[in-house]
Amino acid sequence: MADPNPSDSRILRIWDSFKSRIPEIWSSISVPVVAVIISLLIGAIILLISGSNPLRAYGALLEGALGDAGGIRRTLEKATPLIFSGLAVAFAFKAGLFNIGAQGQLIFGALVASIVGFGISGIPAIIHVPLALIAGATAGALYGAIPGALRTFTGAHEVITTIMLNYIALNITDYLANGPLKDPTPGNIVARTPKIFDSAVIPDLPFIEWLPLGFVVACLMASITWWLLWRTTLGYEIRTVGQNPNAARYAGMRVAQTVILTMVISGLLAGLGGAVETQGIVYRFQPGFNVNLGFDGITIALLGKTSPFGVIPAALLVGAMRAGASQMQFRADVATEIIDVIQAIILFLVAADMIIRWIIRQRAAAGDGISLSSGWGSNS
Amino acid sequence: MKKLFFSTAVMVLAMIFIVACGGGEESAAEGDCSSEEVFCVGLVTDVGQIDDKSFNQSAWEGVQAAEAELGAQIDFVETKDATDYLANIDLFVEQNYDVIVTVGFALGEATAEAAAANPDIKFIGVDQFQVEPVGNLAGLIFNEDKAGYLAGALAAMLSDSGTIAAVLGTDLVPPVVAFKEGYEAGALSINPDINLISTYHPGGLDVAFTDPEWGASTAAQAMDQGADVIFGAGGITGNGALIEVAGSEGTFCIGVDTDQWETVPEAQPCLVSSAMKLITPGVLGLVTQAQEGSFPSGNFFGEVGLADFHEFDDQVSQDIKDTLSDIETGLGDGSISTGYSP
Amino acid sequence: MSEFALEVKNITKRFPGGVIANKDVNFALRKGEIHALLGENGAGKSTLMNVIYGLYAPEEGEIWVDGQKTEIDNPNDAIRKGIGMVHQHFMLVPVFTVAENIMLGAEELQGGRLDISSARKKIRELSRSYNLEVDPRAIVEDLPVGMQQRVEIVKALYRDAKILVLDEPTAVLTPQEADDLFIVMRELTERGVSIIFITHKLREVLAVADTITVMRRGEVVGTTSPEGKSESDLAAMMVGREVLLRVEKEEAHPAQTVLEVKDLTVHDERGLTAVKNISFDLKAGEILGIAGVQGNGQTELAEVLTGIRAPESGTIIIDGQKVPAGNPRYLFEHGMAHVPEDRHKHGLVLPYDLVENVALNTYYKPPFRKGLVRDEEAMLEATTDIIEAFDVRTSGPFSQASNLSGGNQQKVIVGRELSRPIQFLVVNQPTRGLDVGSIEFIHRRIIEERDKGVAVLLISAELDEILGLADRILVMFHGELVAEMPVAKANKEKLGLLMAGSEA
Amino acid sequence: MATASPTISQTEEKSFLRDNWILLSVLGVTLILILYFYNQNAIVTTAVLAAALRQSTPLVLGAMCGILCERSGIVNIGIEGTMLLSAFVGFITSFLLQDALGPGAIWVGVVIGVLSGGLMGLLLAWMSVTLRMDQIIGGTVINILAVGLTGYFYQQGLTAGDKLRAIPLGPLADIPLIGRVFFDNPPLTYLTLLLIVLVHLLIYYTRWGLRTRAVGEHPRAADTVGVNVYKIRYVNVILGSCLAGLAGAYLTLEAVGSFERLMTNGRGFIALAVMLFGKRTPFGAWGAALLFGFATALNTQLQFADINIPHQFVGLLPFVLTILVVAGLVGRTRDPKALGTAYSKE
Repeated sequence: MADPNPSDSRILRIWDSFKSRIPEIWSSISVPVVAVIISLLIGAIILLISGSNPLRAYGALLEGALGDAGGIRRTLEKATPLIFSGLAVAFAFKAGLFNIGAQGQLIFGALVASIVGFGISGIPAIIHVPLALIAGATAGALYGAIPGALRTFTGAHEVITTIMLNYIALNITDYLANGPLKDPTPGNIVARTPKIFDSAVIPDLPFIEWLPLGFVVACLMASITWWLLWRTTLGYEIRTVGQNPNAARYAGMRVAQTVILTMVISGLLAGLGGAVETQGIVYRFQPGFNVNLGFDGITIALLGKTSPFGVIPAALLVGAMRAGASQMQFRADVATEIIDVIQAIILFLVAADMIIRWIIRQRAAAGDGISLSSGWGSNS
Repeated sequence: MKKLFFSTAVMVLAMIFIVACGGGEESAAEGDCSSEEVFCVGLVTDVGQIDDKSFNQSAWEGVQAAEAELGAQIDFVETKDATDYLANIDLFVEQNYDVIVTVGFALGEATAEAAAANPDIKFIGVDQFQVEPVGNLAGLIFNEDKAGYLAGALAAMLSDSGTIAAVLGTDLVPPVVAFKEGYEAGALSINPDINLISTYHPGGLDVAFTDPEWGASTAAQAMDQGADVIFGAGGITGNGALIEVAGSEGTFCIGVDTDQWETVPEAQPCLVSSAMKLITPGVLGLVTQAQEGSFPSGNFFGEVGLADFHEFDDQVSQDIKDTLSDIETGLGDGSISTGYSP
Repeated sequence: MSEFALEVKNITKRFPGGVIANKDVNFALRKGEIHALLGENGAGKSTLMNVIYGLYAPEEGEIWVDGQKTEIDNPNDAIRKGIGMVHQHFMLVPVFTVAENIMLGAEELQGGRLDISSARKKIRELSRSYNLEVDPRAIVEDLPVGMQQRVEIVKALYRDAKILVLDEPTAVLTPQEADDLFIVMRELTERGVSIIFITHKLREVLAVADTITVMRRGEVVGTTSPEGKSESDLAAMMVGREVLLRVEKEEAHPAQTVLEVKDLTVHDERGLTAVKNISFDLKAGEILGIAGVQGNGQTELAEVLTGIRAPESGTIIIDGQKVPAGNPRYLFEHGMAHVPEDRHKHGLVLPYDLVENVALNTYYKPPFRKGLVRDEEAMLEATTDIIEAFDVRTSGPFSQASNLSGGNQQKVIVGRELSRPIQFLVVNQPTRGLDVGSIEFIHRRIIEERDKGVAVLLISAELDEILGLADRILVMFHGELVAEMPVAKANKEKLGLLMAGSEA
Repeated sequence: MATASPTISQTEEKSFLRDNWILLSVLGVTLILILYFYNQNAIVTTAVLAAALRQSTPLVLGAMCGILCERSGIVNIGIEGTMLLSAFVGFITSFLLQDALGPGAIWVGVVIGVLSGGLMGLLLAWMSVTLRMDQIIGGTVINILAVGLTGYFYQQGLTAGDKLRAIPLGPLADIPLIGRVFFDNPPLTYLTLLLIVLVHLLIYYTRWGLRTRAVGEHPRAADTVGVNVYKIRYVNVILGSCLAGLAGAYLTLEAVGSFERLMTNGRGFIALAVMLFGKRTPFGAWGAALLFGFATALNTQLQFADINIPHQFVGLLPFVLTILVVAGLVGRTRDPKALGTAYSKE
């Protein structure tokens, strides 16, 4: 195979590499798309059974999500935190970790970003905005490090620890928002922190009002995550630990550190999502906001086939459904929970992709499946 | 399988079209809210449903009353996500609704912002205290502590055991705190030695009002300690407490917000009264004023008080009734203070 | 009554993906005989037995038991027909007691409750009458492998097996233990049990079998009696060509000491001592073979020497420097190469393509790394080189490791480890489960490395491999080194006794 | 392993003592503490313990669902969703039938609720055994689906006639402390106590239990002796999910008397922790569930007593405890070997 002309062989090899990935790329696109279509059909049946008009419902949903610049902006705003939490979950998946704790990491990120946002004043936006973002990301990263360290040093399975850490985060942030950090504005009776200063608010892009800057940041993070996973040696370590920790140990990779680092980065992404939400949408920390964003990350990550770039369309889809939900309820009198039903069916079909492959007669690309569960790990 | 899939898909599509064609007319009856003749009232819920047996539902009933009495054209939007408050208000703004009701303190900021941006539309913010009044925005607020005070006094007078309890939602929500403080002050005003046991739900906002099992179990825990009057104030969590008490003879329960004799019929065996904040008439009143052009701005205090005793009327002695009406007068003229300040 | 206990007629079994594991196989087991089924790894022996046992459904063919055509769709059918099987990997639940394992699937009940005491009684009776002592209350994972094998045999007898299939039963035994097993087998046949004995070891076939059927590439190539047959006759039948039973190599020229092990003690996963206080050294240009029955601490020793596991105590010295514990990268940096025992567990990341597998332990430095990122160009180049130099049969460097055959997977690992400058090489069971062609290739490469001056530590449970490759032999028993000798002074019998713990 | 003589297993009682001495000493100390506090304040102690038992009921049922599933090798994180859906279905059934059947409607509701739990179990088993989907994802699907379906089909203002009320067991209920705590409960609570014993017997003393444990540890070994791995897993997951269904029915038909959206509030997840805490044994799970119930009851009692710790901090207790447990600080659990992996014959 030694080729006399290196440039020729390079083209050949790139083509070779691409060619071998065509089925993979095709399957990663076709399965979710068909899953979405089938789910919408099943959703339509449910709507019909309960006496609603699916066309009207879906029409209103679509109009609310994409009908005008405001709708598009709302869709993108909803997609933004979902991209972050989806990335957080997907990233951890790559190291074989199931980070259900994105929720806790996200709300800590949101809280800490708001503390920096209202606690520091008199600095220009160019410093204040990134400072608060970094603070939020750091908080998420530190909170993500806990289950990572527990997994590494005690073998405690991250699914259980992160579920528990979510409750803990909720209790602590509730306490803080209603106690020491409560907004002291006269007349305020609500459990919430003060509003962040304008200098900490993520500014709008000039001219393109439908495009929130947070969304751009989210897409940027997706690219960085992809690059980290597939181009760097660190990413190679993370993936190897995920695919075969024994081989990683054999190869001299530090599995323990890699697990912790993965959870730190995962938590960082979630925390950054919380910070972007605080600085772009909510402008303060308030219990009751950010409620399900972390949990939705699981759906997003699975829907996006745990690929950083897959997460973006998945988040857009769910974001659009969320953005149009109220519109749908308002115009078509359909309970918004139908969206949860559709989302569950999509998730089921994507996870059980062999059903769809059977329908569209496509063979699985080997190693395509996602595998997480193998005990709770408190032994070994 | 493939065939089956496609034939199902075709069938579903066909059904959709049939329904779509048949049902296409239903929306035509709606009038144009921007016209002078059509008086439109919209309502935006807090996160949760319109049928939550709690404040969303009470406020909606007020709007429905406006439909019946004033001929208003009404509609509502359920909020699914707390970041959508403004967007949901805008759904009504775009259609030039005349009055927009927003429910819950959490919508306060969004409502104020929308009111500032749309001076032609009247806004009613339920449970929203106004610090800086805006002309077209009325905060419908309640002195829950006063209702709680009455309930506490009633409880203390009814109790034989000298122990009364309160099962509450979360202290993250100010009205709940007001009810509790009032309840305790009221009870102590009757019997300074009374044993008061009250507890908040330990969870966060997302669970505190929707955990009836905790409510029931906690009520039982209180009854086991001799509590014979239990105040359930915390949405569905509190309802769980009421229903639990209903199964225990010789124990009274007191409901909250509305007259729960109607909304929680399972609790009728124990429900002596409810500490009401009358959202429904409050909303109706403000909507009526808006239509008549006498819309107040700033804070508008809704009525609070105890609900009817219903079937317990003969169990509540005249002495008790007299004392309660004295207290009510005292609370009204300021001679009695609940001691609660937010 | 038929003279045959079991007949298999025209069995064909295909696997998804088109591999034909059995093609038109015919096979007949006479009552009361020991019938050896001989063949290389991958010849289709185990598939055939799984068909007979009802674990696989064949596409074509018939099974006759005691002269009657029968359908065997699942193990229950097989058990009902009196077929018992002792699998190569024991089918025992490690945390269960012996009695629980034996009664599983054939439970005695008393009023709906498990009647464990009557099961224990029956087991004691069986072990007494067949001379197969087992303790029904012992927990299986605490038992040595030989004992576990007995449990498996008792398990079959408990179900009144008349036909016993033993799949590679001697793989985990010393030659002496194997001889004991043969005595048990004889005793069983005298009591009317017919035995199918699956193996690839020629010596054992000649020692114990009444009839021999040889399989190659899924087909039966012949049935013969052992009389007048030599090992090389059988080897030729098995492989299809003349096979060199002995590896050709020059005299070794050991030079300076590369690796020194002092007082090494290692614990296994369960915290039990697996390697006890051993010391040895390894010189450049020699192959040091470590012989021993599987499970006597070799795995743990190899893992410690290659940094996967940290020792409990003791030191390892390379180039006169003490090696930090549990640090494979330090060792790689100091010229260690490692062909691990389990290529799926340690050697490869199966879902990765070959390119990513080739970079597995040197990904972190040039040429595979350029700053923060990986140099994929260089990785691809290295991979194509290995594919060529090590004759890896694959559709290309981007094919997934899991799609390669065992032999080609092992070649990728050996290629990866040998394509960088090294000074010592740890190979653990390098040819387990491979076909003869791959075995020969890998053996040749190991000797080439020795001749280049690399110090080689060869761990193998196959005595033929040890005797064929090693220049010096250490014997491990119960975690201790019990003997050391040059290869010239070693022979199978002697090593076998040492491996069994008896002083030679 | 190096020594020649194999370990001989102890008799059951002896090994129980050896493996569980921490548990047993904790039990002893707990008993002494209970008696001490009972001596100090009998009423409060009784009330707190009774509350602990009440709160433990859905948890131990959910945990036993986990035990049955995991003993056969299937991870079930869909317990939460199963509970929620069954709570809904049970309640709706009893609501729809209350005119036709009167008080009997509640019992029909319980049965249908349990069966609907079984149906969710069937779905999980189909996903994880037949489709060999990742089991954690399968459970997540169930959780999301349950939230969506119950939320969508929920209707306002539905009220069941009543809920299942306490039935004091004659003179037993008059025994101080124990009487109120154990013998003055509604029927499903008694049933749960009975089920704890039954599941214990099922796992350790029946053919089914032996096969279940074998399938969870080494499915192929079980297969080779003619045990149908798929059947064992299907039945265990369905049976277990029936228990989760009972937990759901308990919530709506015994504990509360009505259904509300999201009313399970994470109890299914706590049940998983309870299961791990109890080392996948029914009695262990019961002990753990009582501990969690006790933590909640204690939180309430501290507020009753006006002790001024922010209740959020006391509320942290069970969660922190769970983390400590899975982190192995309170004794390690050993997972069944085949847990979480799909079995395929070829």
